[in-house]
Amino acid sequence: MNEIINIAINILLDPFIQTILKIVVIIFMFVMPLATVLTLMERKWSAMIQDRVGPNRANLPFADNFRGRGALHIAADALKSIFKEDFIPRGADRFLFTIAPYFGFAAALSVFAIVPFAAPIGDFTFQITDVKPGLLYIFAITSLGVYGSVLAGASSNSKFALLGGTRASAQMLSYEVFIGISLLGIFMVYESTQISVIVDGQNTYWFGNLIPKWGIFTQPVAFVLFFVAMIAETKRAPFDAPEGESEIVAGYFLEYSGMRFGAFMLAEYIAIVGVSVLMVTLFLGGYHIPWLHLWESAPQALVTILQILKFTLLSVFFCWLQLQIRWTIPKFRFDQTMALGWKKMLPVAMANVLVTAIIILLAN
Amino acid sequence: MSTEQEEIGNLTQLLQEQFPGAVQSYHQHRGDETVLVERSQILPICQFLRDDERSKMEMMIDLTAVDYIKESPRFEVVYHFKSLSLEHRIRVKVRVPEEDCEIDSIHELWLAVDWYERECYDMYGIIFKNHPNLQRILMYSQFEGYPLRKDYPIGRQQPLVEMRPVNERHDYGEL
Amino acid sequence: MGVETQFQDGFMTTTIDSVVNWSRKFSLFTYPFVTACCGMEYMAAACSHYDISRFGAEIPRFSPRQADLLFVVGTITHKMAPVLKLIYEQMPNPKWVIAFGACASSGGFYQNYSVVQGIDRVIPVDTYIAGCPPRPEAVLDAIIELQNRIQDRGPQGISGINPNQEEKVIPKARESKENLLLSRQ
Amino acid sequence: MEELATENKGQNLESEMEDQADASVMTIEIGPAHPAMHGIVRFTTQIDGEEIVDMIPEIGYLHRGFEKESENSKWIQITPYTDRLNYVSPLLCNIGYSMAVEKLFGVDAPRRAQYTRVIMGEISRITDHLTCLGAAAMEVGAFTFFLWFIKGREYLWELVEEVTGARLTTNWTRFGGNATDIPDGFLGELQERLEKIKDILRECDTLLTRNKIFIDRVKDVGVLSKEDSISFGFTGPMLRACGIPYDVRRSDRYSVYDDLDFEIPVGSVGDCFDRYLVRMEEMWQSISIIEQASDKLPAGPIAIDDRQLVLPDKKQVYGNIEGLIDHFKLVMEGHQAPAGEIYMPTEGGNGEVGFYLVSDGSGEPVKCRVRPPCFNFVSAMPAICKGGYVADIVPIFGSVNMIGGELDR
Repeated sequence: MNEIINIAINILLDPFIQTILKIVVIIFMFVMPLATVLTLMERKWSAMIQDRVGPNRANLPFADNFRGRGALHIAADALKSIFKEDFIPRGADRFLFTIAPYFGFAAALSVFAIVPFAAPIGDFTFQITDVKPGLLYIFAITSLGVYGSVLAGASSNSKFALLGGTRASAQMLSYEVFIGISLLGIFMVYESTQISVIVDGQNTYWFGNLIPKWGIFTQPVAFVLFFVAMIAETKRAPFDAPEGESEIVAGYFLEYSGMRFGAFMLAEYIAIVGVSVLMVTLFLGGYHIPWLHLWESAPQALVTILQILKFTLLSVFFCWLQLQIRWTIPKFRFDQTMALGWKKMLPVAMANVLVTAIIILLAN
Repeated sequence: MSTEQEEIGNLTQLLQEQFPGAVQSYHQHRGDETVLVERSQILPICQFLRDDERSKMEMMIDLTAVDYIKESPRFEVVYHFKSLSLEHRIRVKVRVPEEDCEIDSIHELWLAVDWYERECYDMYGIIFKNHPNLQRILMYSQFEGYPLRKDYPIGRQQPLVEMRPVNERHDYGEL
Repeated sequence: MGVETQFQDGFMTTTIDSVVNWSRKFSLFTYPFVTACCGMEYMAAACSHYDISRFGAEIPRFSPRQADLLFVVGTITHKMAPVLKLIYEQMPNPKWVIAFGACASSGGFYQNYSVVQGIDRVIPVDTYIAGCPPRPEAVLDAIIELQNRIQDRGPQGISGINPNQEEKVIPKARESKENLLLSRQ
Repeated sequence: MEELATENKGQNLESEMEDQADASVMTIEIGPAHPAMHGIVRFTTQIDGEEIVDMIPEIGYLHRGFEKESENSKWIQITPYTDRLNYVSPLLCNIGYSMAVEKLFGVDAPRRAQYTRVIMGEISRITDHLTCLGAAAMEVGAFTFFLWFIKGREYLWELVEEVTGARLTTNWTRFGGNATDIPDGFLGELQERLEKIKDILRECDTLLTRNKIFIDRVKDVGVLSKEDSISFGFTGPMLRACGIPYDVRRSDRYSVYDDLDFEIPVGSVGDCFDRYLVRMEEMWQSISIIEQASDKLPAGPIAIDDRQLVLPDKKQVYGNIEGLIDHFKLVMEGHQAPAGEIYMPTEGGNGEVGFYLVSDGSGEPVKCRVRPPCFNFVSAMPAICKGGYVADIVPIFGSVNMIGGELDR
C-alpha cells in the first residue's frame, strides 16, 4: 500500500506530470468556467444596462423546473452548436477552413501558460512555466491569433469574409506594435521580461510601506495604452470593425456554422479573460496582496488562498469592465481604429518610454 | 370648379406669354395652379420654369403619369414643381398618346428626375427620350407589361421562383 | 442530424433526442428577414418592453449560416422571393421558419401583381403569426409554440431536415383566396 | 452573402460593372438581406480597398402595388394602405391622405379634429425620429441607445393605442374628421409620458451627442451640398440639415400649425451629425407643439356634419330610416368625390409626403399617387457615398431613414 502511495507521490513530483496537471486545472477550473460564464454574463449584463430581463427560461423539467436565472442557456447554446449542421461552403479551402477557428482558440489559451496565480510554495509554482522571455512569449503567441482570422477570411470564398479577414490582420498586426511599446516601460521599471520577476517587483514599496510599486502606479500611461491595445487585439467593441456587424455582416467568420462558429465565440471570451489576467499580472501586482507581508505569522495555506482569490476577483473585475465598455460606446470605423493606433497611441507610447528612461536615469 | 377654372394664375400667364400656343389648357382647381402643355415643348418649358426669376422652381417635387384609358391621347405625364425661394407650386401636365408613347426626358434639369422617370417608365411604359438609364426600377427586369396601366389585371403575377403548390403548404400536425 | 439518424429508436436515443431538442429550443439564434411594417413590431418584441431574449432567442445572427430560426417579417414580393429562398437554403439544418404577420402568412391585404401570397408558396413554414402587424405578445406566443414543437418533434418540423416526411392532406379553405386572385385577373 | 443578390440578376448590373472594373476594384453586393439595409435595398458597390468607387442602388424589393390597389379600392378603403406607407409614422400618412381627400371635397375638418390630429401627428413624428435615430445609432454600435429609444417609443405607442385602437397601423382619420375622439384623462397621461420621453432624450443626449467616437463616426460623413440637395428634391430633416428651413408645416400652412409656435431647426453642413441634431431638436419642438395643442384643444365635434362624407351615428342608423340609408349608401357606394385633381403636401416624418389624387366623379379614384420623400434620398445615395469608406454607408443610410413602404410603395 505504502509503495503505491510512494509511487503516486513520485509521479506527482515529476515536473512533467505536474505541468500537465497544472494545465488541466488552470484551463478547466479557471479559464473555461470564466469564459463560459462570461457568455451568459454578457447577455445578462447587457440586459441590465438596457432595462431588460435577459435569458431566463431554460429549465430542467425533471428537477422541479429549475431555471437558475438563465444559467442553463449556456448549456443549451453549447449543446445546440454541437448538433448543428457543420457547413463548408462551396469553393472554400476545406483544410484551412477547418483549422482556422482553432488558431485563435489555441492562441487565446496559450496566454495562461506563463501567468502565476499565487506565490510559489517551495519548489512548487502556481504557474505552468516561467520562461525567461516572459512577455516576449505573449507577443509571439498573440501574433499567432492573427492567423485564425486571416485564414478564416481567406478560405471562406466570400467577399465579406475576405474584407473582415484583411481588416483583422491589419488591425491586429498594428496593435501588436503598441502592445510591445507600451510594455517597454514595464521592462525598464522591473528590469526583466520574466513574469515572476515583474510580479515580485510589484511587491516592493515606496515611502516605507506606503504605496506598492504596482504597474498601474509606476506606469499609469502604459496601463491605459496596454488595456486599449489589448481590447483592440481581441477585436471587441469598440474595435470590432473586422466583424463589424452592420457593414460586413459578420466579418471573417461569416460562413462558419455550428461548432466552428462556437469556437470563434469561445475564443473571443477566452481572450477577454486573457486580457484581464494580463492586466492584473502586469499592472495590479499579480497575485500579491498589498501590505500582507506585514502580517508575518500568516499561515501559508491562507495566504495562497487569499492570493488566488485576489487574482480571480480582479480578473473578474476587468472582464466586467470590458463588457461595460462593449455595451456603452459606439464603435470605431476601421480607418479610425488605425488612426487612433498610429497617430495617437504610438507617439504617446514612445513618449512614455522616453520619460520612463529619463526618470530611471535620474533616479539612479 | 367653374370659377376656379376660369381664373388664370400668374405662372400660367407667364408661360402663355413665353410659349405662345404651348399651353393647351389651364385651371386652378382648389388653388392648385395647373397647366396642360404641348408635348414637344416640355423641355424648354421646364427649363424656363427652373431658370426664370419669376418662377424659380428649384425643386422637382413629383413626376408621375395617369392612365385615362377611355380618352385619347391616353396617358398624361404630370410634373409637380416647387419654388423654395418664392414659395409657390405649379403642376405641369403633358398628354402622351399610346401609339407614340414618348416624351423628352428632363433629367438634365433636376437630379431627382432620373429615378422618377425610370419609375414612370416602369409603371406605365412611357419612354423618356435621351434618358441615360431607362430601366425598370421597382419591378424586376423579367416582368412583362406595365403594371399601372389600367388594362393590366391587378392579380396577374409573374413569379421568379417556382411556387409551391397550394395543397402541400400546410401540415396541421397533431390537429 | 447526427444522433437521430444514426441509431435506432431506443431509450438512449430518445433521451438524447429530448436533451438535444431541449438545447435547440432554448438557443434559437434568429435571422430577422425584416422587410416591412412588421419589422417595427419585431423591434418592439426584441426590445426592453417585451424582451424576446428571455426565451434565449435574442441573438440576431445576420449570417444565415449561424441562424436556427428564420423570422420572415413583412411582405415578400416576387422580386424578393428568390432572395428569401436563397437565404433559407443557406441556413444549415436544423432550421425553423416563422411567418411574421399577415403579409408573410398569406399576402395580407395586398392581393396584386407583385406580392407573394404567403411565404409558404416559396419556403416551408413552421409557425404563422396572425395580425397586421402582430402584437409583440403574439410574437412571444409564437416563440413558445415553436419551442414546444421543437421539444416534441425535434428537427422533424416542416422546414426541418426531413422535408420528405408524410404530409397530411390539406383543407381546401385557403384555395378560395387563390380563386379570388384569379378572379381579379 | 453577395451570392444572395447575384442570384437576382436584376438589371445586369454585375456584367455592366465588370466591364469597367480594373484589377484593384472589387464589386460587393450590399443587400438586400443585409443588416444595415433595413432589408430591402441593394447597393452594388465597387470598392477599392475600403473606399467606395461606385455604387448602384437597386430598389423595389418592397413594391406592394399601393397605387394599383388604390385604383381598385374605394376612397375610404385606401386609408389602411396609407398606414403602411411610412410604417414608422403611420398617423402622419393617415392625416395627409385624409386632408388630401378633404381638399378634393373642398371641406375642412372641425377645429377639435384638427387639433387632435396635430397632437397625434406630432406623437407619430416623435416615434419616427426615435426609431430612426435609434436604428442609426445601433448600426454604429451604440446598441444600448437603440433599446432606450425603443423604450420611449413604446410609451408613445401605448398612447396611440388608447386613441386609435392599434399600436402601429392606426387607420384613424376619416374624411371630415377622425374615427374616435381622445379618451377621458388622455391629456394628463400624455403629459406624464412626455415627461418620460424628455428624460430619455436628455439621457441619450448625454450618452451620445458629445461622445467622441460617435462624433467621429458621423461628423463630416455623408455631406451633400445645398444645391445638390435641392436638385435631388430633398425635403424634411435631410434638407433642413443643409441649412434650408423648408418645412411644409410652415410653408404651406396647413391644418392649425399656424396657431402654434414652433421653430424649424436647421443644420449647417448637411452631414450625418447635423441630421442627427436636427432630428433630436425636432423631437423637442414636437413635444412643445403637443403641449401647446393640448392647452388650446377646443371642445366640439370631431367630425363635420355632412352625410356625404361621415358615417351617421349608430343610434341614427338603427333608429332612423334616413340614417340607415345614409349609412348604406356610404358603405356600399363609397364617397362620391367630385371630379378634379389635387395635390396636397404634408410634412411627414421624412419630409414632404404629398398625395396627388385624380377623381372622375365615380366612387373610385382614377389615380392615387403618393410622393415618397425617401425615393429622392436613396437616389442620391451614390452621390453621397462616393469617395467615402464602406463603413460610412452605415451611418449615412441610417441618417437617411429609408422606409421601405414609402420608398417602394
